[in-house]
Amino acid sequence: MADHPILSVDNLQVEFRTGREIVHAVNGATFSVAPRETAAILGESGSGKSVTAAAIMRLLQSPPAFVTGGSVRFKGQDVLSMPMAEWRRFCGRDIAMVFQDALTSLNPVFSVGWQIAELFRAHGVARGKDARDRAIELLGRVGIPDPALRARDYTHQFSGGMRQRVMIAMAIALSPDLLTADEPTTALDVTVQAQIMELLEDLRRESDMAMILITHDLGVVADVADTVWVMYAGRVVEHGPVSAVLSRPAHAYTLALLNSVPRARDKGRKLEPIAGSPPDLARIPDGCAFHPRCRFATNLCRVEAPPSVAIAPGRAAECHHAGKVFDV
Amino acid sequence: MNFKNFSFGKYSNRWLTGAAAVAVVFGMTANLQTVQAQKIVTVVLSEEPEGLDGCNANRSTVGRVAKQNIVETLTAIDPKDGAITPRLATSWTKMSENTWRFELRKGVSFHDGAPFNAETAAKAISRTMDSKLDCETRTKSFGDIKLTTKVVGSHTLDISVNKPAPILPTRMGVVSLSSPNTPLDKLVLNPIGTGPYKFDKWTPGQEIILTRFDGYWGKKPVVEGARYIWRSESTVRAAMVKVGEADIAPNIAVQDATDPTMDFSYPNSETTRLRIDVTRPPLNDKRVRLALNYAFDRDALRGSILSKDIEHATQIVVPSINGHNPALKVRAYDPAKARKLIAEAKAAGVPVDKEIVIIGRTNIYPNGTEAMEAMMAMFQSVGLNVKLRMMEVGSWLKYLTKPYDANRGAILLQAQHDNNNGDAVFSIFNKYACGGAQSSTCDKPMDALISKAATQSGVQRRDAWREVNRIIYEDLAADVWMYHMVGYSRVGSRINFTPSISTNSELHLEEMTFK
Amino acid sequence: MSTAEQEAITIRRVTPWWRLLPRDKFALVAACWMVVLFACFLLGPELFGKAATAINLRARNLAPGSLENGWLMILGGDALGRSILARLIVASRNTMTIALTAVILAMLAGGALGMIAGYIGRGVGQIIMRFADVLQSFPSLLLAVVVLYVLEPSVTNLIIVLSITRLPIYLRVTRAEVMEVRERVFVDAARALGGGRFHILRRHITPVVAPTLLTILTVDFSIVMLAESSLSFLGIGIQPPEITWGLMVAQGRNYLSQAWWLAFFPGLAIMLATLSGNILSNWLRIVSDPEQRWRLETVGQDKRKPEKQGQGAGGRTDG
Amino acid sequence: MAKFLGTRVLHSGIALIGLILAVFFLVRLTGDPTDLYLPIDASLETRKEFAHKHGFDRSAVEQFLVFLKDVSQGDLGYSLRKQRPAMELVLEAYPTTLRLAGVAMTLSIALAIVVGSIAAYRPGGVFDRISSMASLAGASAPDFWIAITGILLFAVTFRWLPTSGVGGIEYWVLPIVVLMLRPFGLMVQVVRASMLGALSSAYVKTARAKGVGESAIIFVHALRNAGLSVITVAGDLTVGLINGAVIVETVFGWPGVGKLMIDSVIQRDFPTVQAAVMVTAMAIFLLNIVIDLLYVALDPRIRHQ
Repeated sequence: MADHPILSVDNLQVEFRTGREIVHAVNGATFSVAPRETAAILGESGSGKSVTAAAIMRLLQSPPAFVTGGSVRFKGQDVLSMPMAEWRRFCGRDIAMVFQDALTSLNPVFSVGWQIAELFRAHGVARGKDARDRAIELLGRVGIPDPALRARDYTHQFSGGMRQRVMIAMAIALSPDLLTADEPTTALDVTVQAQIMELLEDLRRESDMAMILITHDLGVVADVADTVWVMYAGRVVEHGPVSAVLSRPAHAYTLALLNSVPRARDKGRKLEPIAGSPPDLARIPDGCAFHPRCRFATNLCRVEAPPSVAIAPGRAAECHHAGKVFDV
Repeated sequence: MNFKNFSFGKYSNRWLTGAAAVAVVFGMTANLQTVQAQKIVTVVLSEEPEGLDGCNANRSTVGRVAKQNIVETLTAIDPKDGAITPRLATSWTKMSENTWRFELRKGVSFHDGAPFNAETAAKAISRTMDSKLDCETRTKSFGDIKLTTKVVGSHTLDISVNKPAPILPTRMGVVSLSSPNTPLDKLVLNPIGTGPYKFDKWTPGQEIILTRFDGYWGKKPVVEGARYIWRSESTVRAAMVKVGEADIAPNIAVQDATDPTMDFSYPNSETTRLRIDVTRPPLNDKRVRLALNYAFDRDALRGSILSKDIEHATQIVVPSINGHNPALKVRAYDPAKARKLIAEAKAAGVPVDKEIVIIGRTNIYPNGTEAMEAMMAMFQSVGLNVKLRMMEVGSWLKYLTKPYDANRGAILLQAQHDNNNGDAVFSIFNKYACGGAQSSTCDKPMDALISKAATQSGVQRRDAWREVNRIIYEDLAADVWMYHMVGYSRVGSRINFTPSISTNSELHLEEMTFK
Repeated sequence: MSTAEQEAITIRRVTPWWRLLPRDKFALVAACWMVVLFACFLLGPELFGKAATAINLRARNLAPGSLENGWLMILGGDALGRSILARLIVASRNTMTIALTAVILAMLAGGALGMIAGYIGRGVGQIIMRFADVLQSFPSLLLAVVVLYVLEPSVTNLIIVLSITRLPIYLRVTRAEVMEVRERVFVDAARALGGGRFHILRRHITPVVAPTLLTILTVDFSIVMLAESSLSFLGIGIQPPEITWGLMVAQGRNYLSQAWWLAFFPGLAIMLATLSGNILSNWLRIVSDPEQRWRLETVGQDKRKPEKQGQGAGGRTDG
Repeated sequence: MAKFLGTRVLHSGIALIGLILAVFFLVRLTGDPTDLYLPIDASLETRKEFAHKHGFDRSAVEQFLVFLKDVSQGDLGYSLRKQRPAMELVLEAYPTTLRLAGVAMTLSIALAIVVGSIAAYRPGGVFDRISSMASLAGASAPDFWIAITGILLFAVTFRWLPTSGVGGIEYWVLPIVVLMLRPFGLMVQVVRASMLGALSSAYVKTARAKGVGESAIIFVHALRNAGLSVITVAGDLTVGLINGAVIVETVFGWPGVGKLMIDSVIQRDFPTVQAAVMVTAMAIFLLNIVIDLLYVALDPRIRHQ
């Protein structure tokens, strides 16, 4: 965390204007990623983490999505106000993205090799045969057997894991400084999941690439991430180094999350699912958004939005009773 | 293709400016200068001729191009009064009841150099009459009449007929003579005749070119050549002459003839009528037939749906044809009388409210459908139960010629007949005699008179045909008579040419001169 | 969260389709025009039957816009002086029955055959496709002349002829879409769940194919109408005194140089019907497609210009 | 691939024979052509003699046997109406129809793809509304009305263009515009419909994330996926034009197969109808084979069945 962050998102606000109401998908998310660091964004579905990732790269379809506040700075440069031409050069070269379901995210009618080579062509880095060879080399690097032959195949001819590897190959083609992975392994079974995460780690270390890992899987966060940012109802409610946060959470929601997940050392203990269901982002409760489902909730929580309480250097939590939660 | 810095905005601007530039350049170069070849006449017909064989020249589509231009006849019929003038035959005398001797013009040769004499003329006539070929001259104008020829002198030819032929010279005005080298077993597309113009080229679907024949026996015509093109839409034909792309449009519709300086109306020897099926109730009752005539407001259609220059008709042949009876009075529009007649018929037990169907044919003559709809309304207004069915020519023909459908209802058939061959025989037998292919009437005494008239000549012949027409009109009242029609031609400013009654089926290039 | 509150949320979330209509101004106008057409369809012949056939040769080719011959002559008189407006209204019944029935029959038959051909590649599929080839190369006019020559020319025969000629386009489009959709994952899932062949075709493939067929149907309406017009011009279509817009267009054909309105107004009627049909079908497509539905819902929102950063598939938006 | 082509050609051959059989017998249902060939005033004997000579009085089956014998000797029928071998007539008229169809379809497909894609890019936007309105108005306007009004306006009033006829580029303008209106109108709608789906798909989002330009996204990524239904409709419209552009041929005087077919049917010129159907059918079958190949080329998922 010491040196200058490669990406810093400050008080990002995104709303969807559909129907006669406005859905506040992201309510002031703030987080940052240091070079060569893996930051995990943890949260249930509907917590706004995927929207945040898309907003960072300005991939939200507008309308209905509108970024109504906050800033996204990449190496000091504000991404959101970048002119179109510059934004187009930025995507793929500086930041790249890996999506969750490769089957729908890859173009079904173009060969895998062509789609990867397109990155080189689109950014004027290489053309024709040179671009194809680089694509083949990338396929090899991400562990696809017999890459020269497979480059000519199409998306539907690959297994789930292989498709995800193609996505990753595409993302790291121009060795971006930051890779955003939006639930890269959710659609895969556990064994393949581990291989993909391992691949991501190796590639990251090889090219000193920072990574934002968006997931709801605590196990993955624990294994791979350096820092974790817990999101609830469109805000980052707690963040800090992974080991610290996961061992002694300072926010009621993080604690509840940890208790609702089976872990080896608590064998025999009854799991405690979190009561209620994620909030309706069109009607976010006043005060602390988690208060309706929170064990520690008091009147204060219901009325006043909790301040950000610093727990330790590089750690904070937005909870009136951060101390009490911390001591549990 | 690298789309990298291909911003979307620029792309569409480039496309628009490019298209605009092309349009401007295009506009300038294309203001078409219609280069009008000096002495070539361009004629725009309404349809492409279906062949050009000389022996079909009496069919209007072929005749317009070939007759008296490429192929000529022994005698020529003067359209105004049906008189016969010499053409390839200089004189003719009647030798017996069935034979005429023709003296042929000397010093005439065909376009391919073959000499024109008794022998080549005989060969041409026998080819035309050969049943192996479907020559329209035979099927239309001669039917069961057989011609035989005998060469008497080098330029003298005897032509005899298997039945008395008092008007053989008139009939020979219909027989066009082609070169002896024309194949005998099939109809040709490149006619060779003796006319002032010879066939040059036919690009199928596009144009036919004729060029002046220098070795022509007659006066050298002014027009050096002719180019025939065809367009189906009358509006387009009229526009082409107006713009100068064509010099003459022989027939255009009345609504396109809007420019008096260029448009001429001419009686086109066509007569329109509703043929009444006299054998089917309620039309088998003369009162109902007369009521139909009186219910027809004949003045309402003139100058509105049809041209103002058409004349009321009382019989099948136009006034200029021998046998036309001028004494027959037009039945003026009198709806009250019509209703009275219908009431009388109803009282006499005639099923007057039985359905009567008008069978029309689309595009039989310009605005034919509108005319039928108007007449249907007129008949309905006097209380008759009349329906209308317009048909394409194939279905319509089922009702026109025998054998008629046995269980057909009461039919009024929209019909049009043209006869510019000078004599009533070409019209009446077919349409009114018991044996006539299109006859719905069968009146024994009239039949006898018809066959007698066919054998007579001169004044007896004319009076006999007049009597037949009177019987048809007054005794039988077998038709709802409409009009003797007119055609409209548009002639460009470059040409001196006034259309005549025969313009509908012949277009003599030799008569044209340039302004 | 109490269940009542929960319900409130869900109801509010889904805007009923008829509330979406005013959101799209064009769809609203198109819907109104359809209502007008339907009214003409229902009441036309009864109300204006007589006026449509009353011949008045003095008003022949009367120019439109003059009111002295009564409001019915506002659009002018045809070649027999009959009111064009009255004829348009009366003709709407025949037009709708012929064109819509023919087009819908063609879509149903073509769609069904197309689905079978698309889903079962081999055997039956091939036979159906060759049948489509034969249909396409069979000259529609010959079919019309044969049917109307052998049988009596009636509205039903005309509909049969018109729908047979239009069947191939639906068949081929459906087959193309089915072949594409068959590959999609959810079809495999349905098959895995034991869905029978027809169940899959009906439940899963039809909703995907329907929008494209609907799009074609609306444009096909005018193509069928104009095909009927050319048949009438040749005398094998509708018989007077029956009227259709196609027949009126055909009757106006010979008067284009000096009575353009004879063919113009029926042509305009066909055009407006096609336009409103198409606008409604596009609108329906958006309403029925969950992915696209928000386009309509956001239209009603405040018009505040979104900040520059909003960047996505829609690009800069002014909607 | 060769096996695929082989079976397709075989199937098409069978279908073609079936079609010719159907046309042969159906066309003879439209009545005896004698009355149409002979002049209206021909006598009954002449009609009988004519019908007997040309075999019209024989039953359809007998006529078919005669037809088979002729075909075996290479005679595909002689047109009595035009006094020329029927196949020669059709093959003469066909190049014009193919040229008209080719130019009109290429232009309308190209334009429709551009207009339809841009319309789908921003549905409900200004361009979408205008392009849909204009293309639909064009598609639903009576084509002869456009043709004749075009002549009266551009040829007669402005004298920019020739009224009609075959010739240089300026002769092509009006006919092609008239021919293009309907296919263009339908194509714009179909392209728009399928592009709407393609543009809102996940792989377009990925392409954007890769920094690919907007027009590449539309005309490469999305269009290739929308290609299937676009070619199908384009194919069907081309078939319509291969059957002959009757209105253009009639009004502008282009000697195409459309007018020839119509006249032959109306005049009951059976040999020409049969020859015209045979030639158009072959062209249409060939076109459909090409389209099936395009399916495979465009969509690899179909290729792997």
